[in-house]
Amino acid sequence: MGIDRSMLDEIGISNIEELFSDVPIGVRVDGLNLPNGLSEMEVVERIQSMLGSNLTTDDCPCFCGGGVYHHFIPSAVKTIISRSEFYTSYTPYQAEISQGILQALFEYQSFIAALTGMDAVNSSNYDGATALGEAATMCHRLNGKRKFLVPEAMSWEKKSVLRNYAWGPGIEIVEYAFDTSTGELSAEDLRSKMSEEISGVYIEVPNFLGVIDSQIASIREDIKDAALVVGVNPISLGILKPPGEYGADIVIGEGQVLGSPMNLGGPLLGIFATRQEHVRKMPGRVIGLTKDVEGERAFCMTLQTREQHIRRSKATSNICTNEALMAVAAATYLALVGRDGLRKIAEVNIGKARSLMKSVGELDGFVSPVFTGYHFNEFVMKPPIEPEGLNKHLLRKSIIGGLPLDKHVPRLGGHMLLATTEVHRREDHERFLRALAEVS
Amino acid sequence: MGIDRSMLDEIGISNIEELFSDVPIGVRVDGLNLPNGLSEMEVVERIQSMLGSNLTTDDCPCFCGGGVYHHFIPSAVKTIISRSEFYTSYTPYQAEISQGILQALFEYQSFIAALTGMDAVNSSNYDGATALGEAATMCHRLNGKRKFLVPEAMSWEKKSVLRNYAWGPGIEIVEYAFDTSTGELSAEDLRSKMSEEISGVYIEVPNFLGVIDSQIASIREDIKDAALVVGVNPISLGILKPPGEYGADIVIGEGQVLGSPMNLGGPLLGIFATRQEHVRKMPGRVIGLTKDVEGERAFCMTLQTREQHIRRSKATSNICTNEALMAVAAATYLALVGRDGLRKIAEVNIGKARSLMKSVGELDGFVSPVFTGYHFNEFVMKPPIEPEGLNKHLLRKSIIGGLPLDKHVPRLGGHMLLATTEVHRREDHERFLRALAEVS
Amino acid sequence: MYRQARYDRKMIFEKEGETDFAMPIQEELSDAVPKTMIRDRLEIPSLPEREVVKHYTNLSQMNFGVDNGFYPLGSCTMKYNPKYADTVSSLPAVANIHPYQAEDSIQGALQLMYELEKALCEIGGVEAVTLQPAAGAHGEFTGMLLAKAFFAHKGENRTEVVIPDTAHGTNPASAAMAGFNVTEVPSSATGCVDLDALQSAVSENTAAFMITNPNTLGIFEEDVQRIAEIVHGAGALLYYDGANLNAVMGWTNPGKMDFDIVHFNLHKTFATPHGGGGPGAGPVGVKKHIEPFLPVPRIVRKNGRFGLDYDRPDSIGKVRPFFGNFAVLVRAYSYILRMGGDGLKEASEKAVLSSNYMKEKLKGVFDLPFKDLRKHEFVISTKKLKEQKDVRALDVAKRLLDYGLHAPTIYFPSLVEEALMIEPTETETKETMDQYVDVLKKIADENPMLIRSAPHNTSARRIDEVYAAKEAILSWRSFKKKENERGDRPSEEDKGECTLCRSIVGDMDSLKKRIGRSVD
Amino acid sequence: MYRQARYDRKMIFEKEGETDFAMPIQEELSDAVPKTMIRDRLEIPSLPEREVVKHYTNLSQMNFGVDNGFYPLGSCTMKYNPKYADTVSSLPAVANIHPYQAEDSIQGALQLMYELEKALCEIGGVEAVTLQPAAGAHGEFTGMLLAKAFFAHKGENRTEVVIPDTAHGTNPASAAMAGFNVTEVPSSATGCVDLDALQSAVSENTAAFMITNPNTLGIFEEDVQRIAEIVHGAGALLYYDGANLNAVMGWTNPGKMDFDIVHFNLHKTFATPHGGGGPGAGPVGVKKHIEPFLPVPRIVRKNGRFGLDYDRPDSIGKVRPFFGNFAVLVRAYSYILRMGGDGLKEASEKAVLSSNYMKEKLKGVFDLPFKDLRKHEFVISTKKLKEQKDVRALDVAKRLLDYGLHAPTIYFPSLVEEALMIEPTETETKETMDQYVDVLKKIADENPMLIRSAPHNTSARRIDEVYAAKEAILSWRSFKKKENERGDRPSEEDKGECTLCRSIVGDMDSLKKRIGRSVD
Ligand SMILES: Cc1ncc(COP(=O)(O)O)c(C=O)c1O
Ligand SMILES: Cc1ncc(COP(=O)(O)O)c(C=O)c1O
Repeated sequence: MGIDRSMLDEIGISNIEELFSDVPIGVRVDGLNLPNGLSEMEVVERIQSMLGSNLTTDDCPCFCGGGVYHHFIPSAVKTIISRSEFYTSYTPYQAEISQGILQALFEYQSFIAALTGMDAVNSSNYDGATALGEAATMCHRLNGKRKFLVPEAMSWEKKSVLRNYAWGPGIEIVEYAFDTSTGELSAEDLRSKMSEEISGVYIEVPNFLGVIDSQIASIREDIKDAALVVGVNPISLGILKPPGEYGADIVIGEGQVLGSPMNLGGPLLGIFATRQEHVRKMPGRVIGLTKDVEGERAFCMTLQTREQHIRRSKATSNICTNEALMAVAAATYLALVGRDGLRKIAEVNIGKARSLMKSVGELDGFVSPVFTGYHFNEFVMKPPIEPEGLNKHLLRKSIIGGLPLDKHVPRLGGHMLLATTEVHRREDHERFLRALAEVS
Repeated sequence: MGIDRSMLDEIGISNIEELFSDVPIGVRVDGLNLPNGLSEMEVVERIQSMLGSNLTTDDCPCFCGGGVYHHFIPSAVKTIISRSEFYTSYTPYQAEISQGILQALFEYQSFIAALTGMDAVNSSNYDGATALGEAATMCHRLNGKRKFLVPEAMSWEKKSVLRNYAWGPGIEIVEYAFDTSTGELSAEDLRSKMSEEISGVYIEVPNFLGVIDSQIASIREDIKDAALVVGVNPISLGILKPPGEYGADIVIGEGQVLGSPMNLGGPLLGIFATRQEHVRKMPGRVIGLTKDVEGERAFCMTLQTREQHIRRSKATSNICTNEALMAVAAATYLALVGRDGLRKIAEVNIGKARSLMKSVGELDGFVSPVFTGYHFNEFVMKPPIEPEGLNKHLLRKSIIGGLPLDKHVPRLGGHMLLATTEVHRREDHERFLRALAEVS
Repeated sequence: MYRQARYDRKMIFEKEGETDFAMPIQEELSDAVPKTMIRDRLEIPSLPEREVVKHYTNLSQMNFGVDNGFYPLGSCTMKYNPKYADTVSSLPAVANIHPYQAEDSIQGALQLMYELEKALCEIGGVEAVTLQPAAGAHGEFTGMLLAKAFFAHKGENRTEVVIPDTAHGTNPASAAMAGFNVTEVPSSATGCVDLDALQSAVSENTAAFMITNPNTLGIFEEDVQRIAEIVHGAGALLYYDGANLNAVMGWTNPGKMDFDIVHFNLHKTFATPHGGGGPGAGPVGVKKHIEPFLPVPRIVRKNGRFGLDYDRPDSIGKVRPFFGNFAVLVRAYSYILRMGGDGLKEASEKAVLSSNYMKEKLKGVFDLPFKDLRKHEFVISTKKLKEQKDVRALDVAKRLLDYGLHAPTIYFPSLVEEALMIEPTETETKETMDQYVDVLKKIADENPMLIRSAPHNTSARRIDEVYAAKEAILSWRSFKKKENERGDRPSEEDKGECTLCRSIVGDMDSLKKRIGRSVD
Repeated sequence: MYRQARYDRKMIFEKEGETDFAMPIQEELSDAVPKTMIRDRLEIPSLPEREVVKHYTNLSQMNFGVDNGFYPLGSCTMKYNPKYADTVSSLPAVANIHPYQAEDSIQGALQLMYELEKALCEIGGVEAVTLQPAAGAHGEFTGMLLAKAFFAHKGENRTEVVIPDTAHGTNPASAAMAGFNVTEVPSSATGCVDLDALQSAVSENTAAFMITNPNTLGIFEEDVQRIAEIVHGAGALLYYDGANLNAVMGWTNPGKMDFDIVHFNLHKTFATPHGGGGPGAGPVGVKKHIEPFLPVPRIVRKNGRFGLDYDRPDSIGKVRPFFGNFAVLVRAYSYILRMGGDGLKEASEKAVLSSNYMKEKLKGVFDLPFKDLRKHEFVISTKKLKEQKDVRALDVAKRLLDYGLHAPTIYFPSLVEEALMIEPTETETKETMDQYVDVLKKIADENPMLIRSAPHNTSARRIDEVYAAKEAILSWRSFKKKENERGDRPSEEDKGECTLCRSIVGDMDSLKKRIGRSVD
């Protein structure tokens, strides 16, 4: 390492100092008060041993979901996103030399379009929550109104993010209740909140309580002219009707489940799709199909006039760096599992959840499932002890428990949201049930 | 999955049975008596849990060497050998579309040539032991003689492999002793074994006892016309005189240390180098520099007329598949650590061994080092208890002990060979010494 | 001569084969989902792994990344990112942990984030850092929300944010998203902030002034102290866009320059490759007075354990669901460990040396507007080429691709005509920079026809962006719809080719005429 | 149209830069090694990681692997290898274990090998398997040593091994290395073993008859039972080259065909990519009577624990130091688990279907010598093209590369003139095979000049193999020496180009004339 003297000499600079002569003395600092550098070997060793204390799903089955899920990832996904041509490239400003990532992202958009039944998909938002934030502001751009309806039962973090996105344009967030028996949305309450002022209505399928709402297919009638924003778990779309078929204007969702590890919740993948007619109002980068001068099919970033680097303060969003690599992972994942595989995974998730919720319900003192609706891969249960205490007990048994609901849905204090996916073997369920039984 | 009917139809075959009609009924079997297939998810889980019981150097420092060593591997080595263009290609029969692997292998050959001071290097043998076997038979090809001298102190496995290679051509293996004080070769004994009949003399630098022999630079005088075969640890060549400078005819070695993990001892990398004048007698695949029709520098496999697929039973070796990918790993490793890095690694190894052998010697009841010579990264010590018992004790402390020498050098029964490398931190040594002290 | 790979351009949707994906066997569910909600078809392919891997492997070869060569995209800091960062960020202890796990079960992760925050505090000269934002722009947005909360808390109603016209587009966009009115102030004749203009732009309505220093011309704002006086004098906050931190580490820092809020682009300075567009991470650092407003949770250390503090009444809440892009944070942490304080400083020094080295070599050939000394990047103008040969910056950029060299950022900042914004970074060798200089010089002398028709050696030739924008085809589904509307269906022979493109081949002739025929 | 990537062809030895490799700091050693043994210089480069990664990444793009496309190299079974095998074979529990670790500390590894041996026994119809050999040829060598030991033990002095002339070159070479005299027997007019010739070749001197079935023409030796009778009748052993096992799994096996010894090519049939030449694994399976001679150690199971048995008095000892290529064994094991018994059988069926499908489509266009039904591969002859247009099999092979399709094996087996030996394998789709057939047909009609001057689209053009063999330059060091001898030193401008090549540019003209000028 060290400075290359020959370069200094060639440009007639006598020392590095000279190159920083424009930094006023008054703002200078004397180096960085950080430890000396380590060799690569030491760095890897240090981090490995620091993180060694993390409990991982390699050792402990995890029954926690709430937005991020432990799914199986085919090895080939890693193979593809480890291709350095992809992961060391920038946002493809020079399309001619970047057809690879452009096509991969266009294919991602196409996969999501197929899943959601929408025409226009962007090449990613940061995550499902910020996608929701941007969806709310887009609704406002669409119809100029300023009230946005969201479910009462929703992750508080997502709500908080949404409020921050709504703050700027002054959008008011209003909640509608859920049906305490089915876990579906309360159609009555929703209808009562509808008015001329409503800009958009947000629904989740499956919802935060794990329930697949049976009234959704006809939701359009209830919300009239308001924009319909649907939040999806893309894996569930292997079996569920695409929101495009029941009138969605915008579909958002968390795409982590499509081939990305949990990574303590980041990077994630914000899915954002809309109808063709709204395309110029949508946030985020989009890849379009085009041709080169030889008439060959080609791809490039397009509709950039919506974007910050051209429209500046009038842009539809400030997004610049997004989660492109996770979008490539999602495309690869979907291509690998394919049409039938995705449906199969969805079914296995439903089956696993159904069996687990029933078994939990058979344990003394546990109420499970709490809701009567159809479930995807999560369900609410009520344990005989405080959820936090239950999780501590489970952790001692090397099991990562569920999500206590008090913070998210205060009405459901004392309840817990459990998730199960295809990665759980019968033994994992059994072990979990044995550990639960110890507190019943 | 399943059979594609349309293919059968197109070629007018009614069923798969028909395609196997040439397999006589008498030799047919009715399928395979193996369990049903699993999904990818289950396979990975199954193997992970089966191998979970292996103790690895991630948890236990390992003081065992004897031919395979735990060295640090820069992450970029994995990056390169994970490039599927490299690892999913065959031996480069079609040079024009395989310049990448050809050049990488030529560079491997060039790196080894630079390290060893030889001109001609093949693109790999299976491992150091089979390389020795092929070296012995090559000596016979060079001078027609049939006696091959090897050190008494040598891995028994390597000797056994050598004997198997020598069996065919009827080469007699004769041993020369080591100096019981220095651990160097006994020059006296070696000279006494020299004669007109000797085809080749094999020496190791550093030798099996970890000793860098100080008489090697003038060995040529002792062995006269016999071929000199030198076995090297390529990392030591970061600091040691290249065998080409002291008259080696053939240099072999185990290249695992150059960027390959231990992998329970395989794959390994057999280094094989020789003088230009012997090039047509050498075994194995070689990549040569050439040009294409446009006069551009290019590479191709060459001297194939030595090889089995052309010369058949008259070939210099039967080798076909070799360890090309490990050779690419070695080239990448050497390029990454570079000239100065390799020397530094060699020095660190020497320093670590020197400090450890001294500390072990300070423990009650331990003799260490047993030999007075210069050491590389291994040394012989004598513990107060049986080596096997010591290893059991160490394993209980989550330490992988050394190599008991009884099987290898019966004269050194009760002794143990210890190895240490740059991966050992001060704490690892301390932990090891504490565990040793418990038996002293 | 360089040549990029080219494979068939079929979409994955056009490939054929049979899936080999399997799940463990399970009983059938007769009533998996409500009848009204069942899907009847899903139009995605079902292919064997072999075809999928081949497809994306070959696509990747039609993409250029830093690992393939020089990528001096100004403002983007496309340096080489060491591979140990890949190793540590994909450890199971990083990948396989759930964000809702109990604190006790993720002590290592919390410690790493805690220490990373501390290191970023030192690097940025700030007193607290949140790692939550997902990218630079997201950091800016967070910073703007912090400013908003800060003034709301003080009971002041400041509705404006002032930004130089040379600023990155995300700055005004982020401020606007947070609900501020944006005022852009023009630069002075030196390419720097015009102090008078700034003075008259700020008022008791101003919430913040956002700049990056060195600015997007690569020029260090020597008047930064005056700027701070003016802005703070008006009671406004000073926001530092840290995308250009790579230029000044160890020499100065935003805190020392009196900034109140700063965001870091970990994917520019700290060992995160850009992933073809992301993920990145955009932590935000603040001075003490802004700390109460930072997003929850804060990572705290108590009795040797690490915990999460949600009890922050003034916090803006959350800007994203969990802790930020953790896997990216691990990369940054490993990089800081590897480099150490001195190493980071040296990185900045080398980045600045590289930039000045290249600038010196090029300034005789192209115009270098404004002053000489630059930091990590510089902007030259190819105006003369345009005047003399009708060759635009865009053409030069495309022609560079033919040499296996990525183009610089072009047409930014907009105050330089025909701008090429070059950021060589510290990881490139003199040999590489010399080659780039030579090629640029060579291009300046090349046949304009050759340049205007470039690129010739990339997997696609010059691309029709107008068409893309006009058609706005963003998915295969939408492509198929348009195809049906137009009624031209692919015949057997040209399956896999873009019939849509063919059908408008007429439009193309004019385009071809304009750029000249291909000159391979 | 396909085009392979092309980057500068500099050698790593010609690149410049400064290393960034570091080791933890350590005290200097004044006397590290004996004075007589110290090295004074080491001529390898010292480069930053960035340059090394760029160099090898770009080299990799100039290489074609299965993941890039169809690779129907006959006899080599270049099928697609699923990526889960990469995952499991690089687990720390595979990579980071030492071969001398105590049995107790590697129970998982021993269990895996034990179970793999059992599975291979079932697949091969044998009673014991050693996993030790490193490759197919090494397995053959091991097998020959076993035969030698077997007869030595019986006190018989059998010095000959009989091999069909169609056999893979490793067979005679391996037999010879083990000290046997090799007799090659010609094939009959049907392309199979000539029973009469075999009968007269075997004698009380014959140790073994080595064949592969299906043979290298892809034809199943229908007389295999007669062959066994003849060979066993003479008291010799029957050796099965299992490289072609991919054709018959679940339908027959070497044991059932009465073979005594068989080797498996795990890198052909069992999910190991070929690594650009290796590593592979060549386990050897044997019937009961050969078992005592197998290499040590044997993996044994006792009371639920796995152990190593070295106490085998008749063993030949070792053929390599440890347990074989363990990481490769893990791949094979994972593949067998994934496929299951039925899956393996189906793999063979598909491989055979693919081969017959392509053969049917091609046989009208090229000659298909011998009978119709083939197993996993088939051999066609381009003799007519040679006669009619002076286009050789080699030229066809090179021309295929231009389409991004790998060439088949050519000129093997030698009893077919102008042979193209095509093995599509079970992992290729009908679409891919159809494309290959179409391209081959198209080539047959192309301008012979175009074919003879192929390839045009690869990173290098037709390569001068004669020159390579004549000069035998096998290292940079040797290249530099020759360059010095010739006295032509590179001038500044052409640094990085092969002056040696230039200096013989004269020789090339004749070559160029012969193959015709490049026709891009
Ligand atoms: C100067 C400057 N500011 C802000 C940003 C925005 O950062 P990000 O792309 O991470 O959102 C960038 C990156 O392009 C930049 O160069
Ligand atoms: C028929 C046959 N036998 C033997 C071998 C030798 O196997 P290996 O290359 O693994 O040594 C091969 C591989 O090329 C082969 O095709």
